[in-house]
Parts: sequence; C-alpha cells; structure tokens
Amino acid sequence: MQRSTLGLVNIVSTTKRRTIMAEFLSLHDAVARYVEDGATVAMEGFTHLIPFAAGHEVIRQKKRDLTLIRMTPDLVYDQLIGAGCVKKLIFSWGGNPGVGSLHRLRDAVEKGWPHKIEILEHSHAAMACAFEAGAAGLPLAVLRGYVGSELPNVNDQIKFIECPFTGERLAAVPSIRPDVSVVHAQKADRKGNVLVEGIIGVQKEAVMAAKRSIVTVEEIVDDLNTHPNACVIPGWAISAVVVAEKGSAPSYAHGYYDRDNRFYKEWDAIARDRDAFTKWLEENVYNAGGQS
Amino acid sequence: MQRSTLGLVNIVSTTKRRTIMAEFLSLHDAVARYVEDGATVAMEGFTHLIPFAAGHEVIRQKKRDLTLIRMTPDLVYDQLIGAGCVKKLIFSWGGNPGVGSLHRLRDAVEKGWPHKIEILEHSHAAMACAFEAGAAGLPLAVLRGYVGSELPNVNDQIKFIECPFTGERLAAVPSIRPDVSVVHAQKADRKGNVLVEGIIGVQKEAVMAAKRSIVTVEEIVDDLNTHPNACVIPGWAISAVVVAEKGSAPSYAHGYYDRDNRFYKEWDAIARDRDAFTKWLEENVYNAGGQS
Amino acid sequence: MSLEYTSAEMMTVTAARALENGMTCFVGIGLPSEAANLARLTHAPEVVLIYESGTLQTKPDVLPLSIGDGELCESALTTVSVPEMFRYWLQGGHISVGFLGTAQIDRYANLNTTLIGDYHDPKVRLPGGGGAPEIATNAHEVFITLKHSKRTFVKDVDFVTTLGFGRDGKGRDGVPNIGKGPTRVITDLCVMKPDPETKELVVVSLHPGVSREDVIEATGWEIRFADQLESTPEPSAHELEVLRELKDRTDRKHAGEV
Amino acid sequence: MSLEYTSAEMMTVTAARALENGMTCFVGIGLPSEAANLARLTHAPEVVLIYESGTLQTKPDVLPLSIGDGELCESALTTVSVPEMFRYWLQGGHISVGFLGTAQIDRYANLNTTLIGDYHDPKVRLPGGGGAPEIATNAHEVFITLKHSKRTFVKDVDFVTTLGFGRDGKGRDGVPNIGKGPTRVITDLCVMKPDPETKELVVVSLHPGVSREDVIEATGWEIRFADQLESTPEPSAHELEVLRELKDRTDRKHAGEV
Repeated sequence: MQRSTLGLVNIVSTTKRRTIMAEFLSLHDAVARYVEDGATVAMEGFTHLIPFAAGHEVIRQKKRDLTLIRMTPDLVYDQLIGAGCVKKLIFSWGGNPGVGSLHRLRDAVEKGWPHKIEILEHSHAAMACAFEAGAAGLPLAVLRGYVGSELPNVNDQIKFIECPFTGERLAAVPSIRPDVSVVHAQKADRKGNVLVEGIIGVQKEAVMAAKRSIVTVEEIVDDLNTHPNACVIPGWAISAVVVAEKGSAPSYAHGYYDRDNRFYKEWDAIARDRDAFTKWLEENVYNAGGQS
Repeated sequence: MQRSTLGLVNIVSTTKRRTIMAEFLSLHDAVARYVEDGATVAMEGFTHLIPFAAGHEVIRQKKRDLTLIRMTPDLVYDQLIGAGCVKKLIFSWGGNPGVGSLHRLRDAVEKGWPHKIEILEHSHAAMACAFEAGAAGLPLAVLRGYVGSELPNVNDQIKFIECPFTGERLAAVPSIRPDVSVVHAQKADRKGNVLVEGIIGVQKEAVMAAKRSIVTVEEIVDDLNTHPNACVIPGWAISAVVVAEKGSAPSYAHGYYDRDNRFYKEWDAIARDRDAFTKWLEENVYNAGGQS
Repeated sequence: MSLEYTSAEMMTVTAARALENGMTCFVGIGLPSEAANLARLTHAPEVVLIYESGTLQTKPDVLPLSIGDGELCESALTTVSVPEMFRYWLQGGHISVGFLGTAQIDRYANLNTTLIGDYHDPKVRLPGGGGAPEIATNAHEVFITLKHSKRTFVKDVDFVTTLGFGRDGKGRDGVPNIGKGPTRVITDLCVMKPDPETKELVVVSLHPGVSREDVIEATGWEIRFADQLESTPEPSAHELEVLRELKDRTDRKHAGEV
Repeated sequence: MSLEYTSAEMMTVTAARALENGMTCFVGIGLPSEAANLARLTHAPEVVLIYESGTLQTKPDVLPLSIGDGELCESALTTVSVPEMFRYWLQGGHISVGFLGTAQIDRYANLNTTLIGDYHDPKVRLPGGGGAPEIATNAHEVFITLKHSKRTFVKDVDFVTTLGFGRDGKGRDGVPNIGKGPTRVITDLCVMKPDPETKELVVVSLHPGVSREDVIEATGWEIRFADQLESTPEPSAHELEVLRELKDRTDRKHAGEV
C-alpha cells in the first residue's frame, strides 16, 4: 500500500520522501548534483535575473549533450553553445536583445561549430503557455496561436485541436517539463523560501514545471520582508538554493544592480569571432574561480 | 476597412472605441447601466472582498432573471436568490462557510421559493480554470479534473478531451465570460487603476473575462503606492469604478476591516425563516439608502 | 492517571497525529482545519498548511471560520490567486495530503457533499463539491475525518461528488497521474483504512472505550475489522491543552470579543 | 523654415504619429519602441505601452536596449508574469495595436524573422518569432515599421514567421477571433496600407523628397501607388527635439555614462 501510483511531474513530499526545505548548496555542488550530461535544462529569466553564474558553472564542469530550453537564449546560451555543452536548443527568440545576432548560436546552426546543434523553435506565446502548463502539471498547453505562421511546418510538436464547445481550431503544444530548471532571484530566507521581484518572466513556472530546481540568489536574509502577493517560491518546492552574488550579471537583479547594456553590445564583437570567443571563455569562465 | 473582424471577449480600445480610463460612477448608476435583467453576472471575491454593497444595489434595483456565477455563492447570493433576482446559479460550493447551509439557496432549490432556480454546478478547480481561460480569451479550460466524480453526469457542460501528445483523458469546461463582473477592491487611483491585495481569489480573472466590469473600492487615492508585482488592474480594463466604503462587509477588506464572523453565524437563523429573511432584507437593503 | 476528554477531542487529536513534519497538506475547512492546526501546534511544527483560498504555508493563531479568513493570509508565507492554487500547487503535484471532511462516505471511501436524495428533486441540498473532487485525485494521498453515524457512513453514497475508490473499488485502477486516494478515515470512534486489495474500508484501530458493536451500529454496511485490531493511543495532556486553548481563542475571536 | 532631419527620423516621427491617446500598444523592441515612446513624449501622453516582458503601462525615461530593461519595470503601472502577459493581456483581447519590426516583409505584409534561405540549411539564421506570431493575430490591428530596401521588401518572404495576410492575401478570411492585421507599414521612404480587397501593400504617402522611383527601386515587387498619393507631413521641430534628446539620453545610459 505504500507503493505510489502517482506519476505527477513534481516528486515532492510523498509519505516516503519529504522535503522540509530546500538544501543550501555551493554552486559547484548544485550543478554537479542536478545537471547531468544529456539532461533537459531550462535556465530562465526574461532579460532580467538570467542565471549567468550557474551557466558558467555548467561550462566549467564541461556538461555535454544538454537539451537547453529558454524563451530568449540570450548571451548565456550563446556561451553554453559555443562552449560545446549543447545538443539541442528549444527557444522562441534567439538574438542579442537590441544588438543583433547571437553569433555562437548562428555559427552552430549555420556552420556546425563547435558542432551542429538541433533546434526546435516556438513563438513566445506558445513557450510561455507551455511553461505555464508544465507548472500546472498538464501534458499540453492550448492557445490561440500560430495562425498563418509557417512555424508548424518545421516544428512537429505543434498540433491543432478543435474546441469541443465552439469548434474553434486552437493550437496545442506539449507542456515544458525540464529535468532541471535553474533560475536566479533576489533573495532567500533561511528556510530557502525565495523572493523574485520585478520582471518575473517565467521563473516561477520554470521551477514548478521541473523535476528538480536550482535557485541562485544574491543573498540570504532572515526575513523576506515582503507583501502578501509577492512572487515567493516556497523552499519545499525547490531542490537547491545557492548564494551567487552578482549571479545574473551582465543581466541584472532589480534592486541590486543594473543591466550591463555596454557588455551586451561588446558581446557582439567577442562572439563574432571564434578565437575571440574562446579567449573570452578561457579568461572569464574557465579561469574564473567559482563565481563569474 | 474599419469594420472589425474581431470577436474577442473584451471590447477595449479599438481604433473605433477607446477607453483611456475607467469611468467613476455612483453605485446606483453603475448597476443601473451595466447589470441588465437577464444578464450573466459574476460577483467574485473568494471569502475576502465580496461585493455586498453592489449585490444589495442589484436587489434594490429589482433586477430579474439574472444568471449568477460565483465559486462560493456565500451570503451575497443567498440574499439575491431570496430577493427573487436569480434565474440560474452557476457555482462550485454553496454553503455558509464554517456555519452550514445557505438556506435561501436551499429553499429555492428544494421548495421553489420565491421561485425555482436552475443550478449548474462545477468543482472549484474547474471554475477557477474556467475563469482563468475566460481571462485568457479562450473558449475552453482544460484540467485534470472530475476523475471518478458523478458531477459530469448532471452537468452537460463538462466534457472530456484526449491529449494529442500523451493520449491522456482530460476534462474540458467552457470558459466563463460574464456579461458583467462585479468585484470589490481596496483602492483605486484617480485614473481608475485598482489594487487588490491579500486573498485575491479570481477577482482579476473575473474582471478580465467579462465584457463589462464594475469595481467597487474602499477609497480613491492619489497613488496606489504599491510594489512591482502587486495585483493591479489597469483602469482601461475596467468599465466603472465606484467608491463603496465598507462595500464588502460582512466579508472583509484586508487592511481595512475584518470579516464579521459573528454576522455569518447570525445569518443562519435569519435565512432559515422566510419571514425573518424578508424582514431583514426590508430593513437592511430596501430601506438602507445607497450603501449597506 | 486518566485524562478526561470528549470523543470529538479524541477524533481531532487522532486526525492531527496523522500529519507529520514536511508534509504539504491541503486543508479542508472545519474538522480537517482543526486537526491540521493542532498538528502544527504540537508535534509537527513544520507541516505546511495550504488552504484553497490561495494561502500557502499559513500559521493562523485562531481557527478560520471560513476558508479565507484574513488570519490565513496574514500568517501565510505568500498568497496566490485561486486559479494558481488549483493549477500550479494542487494539479502541479505539490500536495502530499489532502485533508477532507464530508457529509456522506461509503464503503469505498467515496464522498458525497452534493445532496441527499435524487439530484433533480433533492431531499437535502448540500453545499457541493468545492475543492474536494480534484484534491482527492491530485493530492498524493487523502485523509478524511468526520463523525461516525449511520447517516454519514452509508453503503453507497447518494452521489459520488468526490472519488474514493469508485462504486466498485476499482475507480483508480489504470488512471494515469492520480494519487493514492484515501489512506485513512478518522472518526470519533475509530480509524479505518482501505483494504489493500478490495479498497473496502476496514477498521484498523478502535478509540479507547469504543467497542466493535459501537462501530457496527454507527456504520451503514457490514463493517469489517482488521485481524490485528489496535487500540488508538489516548490524547496526551499537552495535546488536549493546546486543542482547548486553540478552540477557546477561536470562539472568543469569532464572537467578536477579541 | 525648413528643418533638417534624417530619413530615419522621418520614419520614427511618422510611426509615432500613428499612435493615439487611449490606444494600448504592445511594443516591439527597436524601431517600434523608439516610435512608441516618442508618441508618448509628444502628442499621445496617454498611450498605454506594454512590453512582452510583462511591463504594463510603462513610461521609460530612456529607450530600453532589451525588451526587459529595469527601466521598463520601474516606470510601469505593474509588472506581470510573461505567461500572464501573453494569455490575459494579448490573447485576452486587450491590445489595440501591435507595433512590430521585421527583417523581411512581403507584398501581403507577411513577416519573416526566422531565416534567409532554406529552413534546414539556412544562409542567415535570424532570431525567430518571439512574440510576433501571436501579436499579429491577437492585437486588434498591427503597425509595422522598418527601413525600406530590396533586401527587406521582397515579393515572397522566405518563411512566414508572422501572418500578414498570407501568401495569397486571404490568410485571415474566415478565421474566427482574429485581429485586422497590418493596417499600415511605415518606412524611411513612405507609408503603405493594404488594399482593402486584395490586401496587397499599396503606397499611400511619400515622405518629403522621396520619389516614386526611390520606392520602386527599394521594393522587391512591382509596388503600386494609391490614386490619391499623399505627401507625409514633415516632422515638427518639437518632435525632432524630443526624439534627439531621447536618443541622446539613451546612448549615454547604455554606454554606462549615467
């Protein structure tokens, strides 16, 4: 009778296995424990709170064959792709925001450097709904989407269903359920409860949709000291909480530091050239201790 | 070319019709303008912020043949039903919370007093999803629900669909799209932007799912003075904002006044008896000016 | 030393003991709420209580009268919308125990909170399903607590509002992504668990001073008893003290005295 | 008095003028964002700007580099999650105008931001769809702004990322719950609108100093001109001043000087 018949996404607190609070781990240990070669990983943060420190740790630990999910791959996935960690990318907008291309992504897709990667692309609306459906434990998301777009021709995960009440044709996509999600947030309390504030993106959905989750934070505080309806993720819904100060730079943390727009512009030149990129990676990631 | 082909739920700001901000109206005028006989009306607020003042105004204006939607009918719908305003009730839990029955609802269903009403009942999960889907402009909500329940036998609006990705059988219900939604909130600023705080229920969803909406508030302030991710409904997504001080009593307004649990208990005796109820209604609603 | 306590107190204390630190419990109003808060105030301070009003990890000082009293929000870690509560937290698989009361329960632990009699011509119209239908299927397991009587414990419920194990005990067989269902029923007379094979409720423990005959007389079907029938441990003085103080505080608050 | 201005400034000012007080505008990053904020800082202070990052009714002091710069959140009425933004606000029907840029556009105003060449062996891989596919169908109407060239204005886009009127101009016919689609395209040379019948883009207004030949040479299909071809009004001194100050503030901020 103790055998669980439960196949739900999130394996939390059953009578056999309980989590009172998230475990506090070092960045090294959290990535070593939860990001396995071949895993499906979502590192989220919509422009804001992008988990760069964790991404760099994944590069340092030379994780391979990852399927990376992210609405906006941004620089962090450009770096992971260029470093050779990635087998497949699931995304909806792959540019350097306001600047131009992600040259490492393009080099991988167009020229196969450092190796060819598979891509599966969606629209933002579909990915946002797919994260939402993953958090809600559903196998699919339904949206009024992809009307007239040719994306369904190149993404066989996009299907269409008929509403049983109105007959309307609606798009359906599989929900997103990563093996592990990694997000950055402002702060956690001593039980691992996490506050995300400002542009909250799909952070909460990413954590709740995943089997395991790592949340890096700027600091640990005694009291989150927040308002009743803040975006707080309870510690018992998180696998590991990691302190990573400036953990989202050159992205930003609302209330802590600004987006380094200058670096985003400089990245264009760095990433355009394989050698310049390799040198940057060497200096700023491989040889950059635990944090970067 | 100006003919809109758009059939979406919320008719806001098209090039032909624009709303810069909600209109400030008296309670009388808002109800008179937007709650028509025969309309489908959702008055929401999950235990907290129940729009009693607006409900009483609907009774005073002797609106008839309303289809009322509400997850928890609570005392406000008991009163509307007893007052003869209601043709049909769509709900998911019809009790006096922590006390017992809603006697006016029971009297209408069991004995047809003051007249027989139709009921259509759901579970909370289905109604919450149906409000959410209504806010999202979708015709249906999909949930893992009603498994093994006999509610689908008595509610023909509950259907089942097959997930095109996993084959799982999931429940589907039509989204909720009221003609008008009425909610109460703490405060509005001078542009009609509204702050809802505390137990936020399905308030925002109710407003966004409806064709028209009335929001009653405790007060108008210069500045909502709130945090980045508060539950704020922009004035341009609301039809009318109405000042109704103590507008949710005997329910409550977080930060303003507490739930009158004693009255909820007293209601049991009042509502049990048709004469006691009629007398209460006379004294506390019909003869109670604009506010009550 | 023998303690004096009522059968209602015995029920609440026994129900409270079913909860443990680290469980996330989706709490029904009334008896489940009383038991869950007693657990939190005694042996399980780290039990996570969640109410369908959106209040996550709440620690009320007095028992809420409704599922959405202000006390629940004020003492919660955070409060989310009701759609989020049902979608992300319950359906998302984050609830280890759904703790429910009911008006009627049958031998397969199906619950009826809809009505007595015929649906289209009810003898007694009950409040309806509320959160229960999906709590019972989406929580990893379900505890049920209610007073024992022939009126409440019936062979077949008039209406299956909420699935226990179905009208034949096989209602969960082969259903994907469904919780274990009711794993214990706690009454003022005894504790019952479903038979591992047939899923029929079986008495596994009698409360002190309660006889088999008492249970048989209060149950609307031929109730079975476990071979190893146990005696439920008595409430401790501490549990009774905490429970009585909690109820006193609650009564004073709801009478408007505080 | 004749003002000096660039063709890029002419484009931005003309695009800005398309917005009016009381519109809710879902703003794309880059040129649309520049135009939308110019509108807000000049003739349309009450235009409601919404970015897909979740920032509702935002009033940034400098132009964001990304769609989610901190400035957008700090000056917003409120900030919601990205799923809420796409579900409640866009799909829920609250957006009057979607304001988009693009890499390629064709004669039926279909947009390509996916790639040049063949999908499985791209010559140039572009960023992808982002919010555009659903903005274009769920907003009540769509404005598009981009620089005019034979490379960007092509007869048929390599890939329809985002629906204009489809490859035959009939892509919206009979589709329920869909917006009007692109109602104007603003370039550095002219303003185009879809023909009411065929939906093919037609030049309705030439910017000062631009000839029909300039437009013909910069367009990858046999572009048509309206019978009543208008001349786009020049930017005012005030508009140019506000735009230049906005861009200066922005450049200084993004260079890290502020």
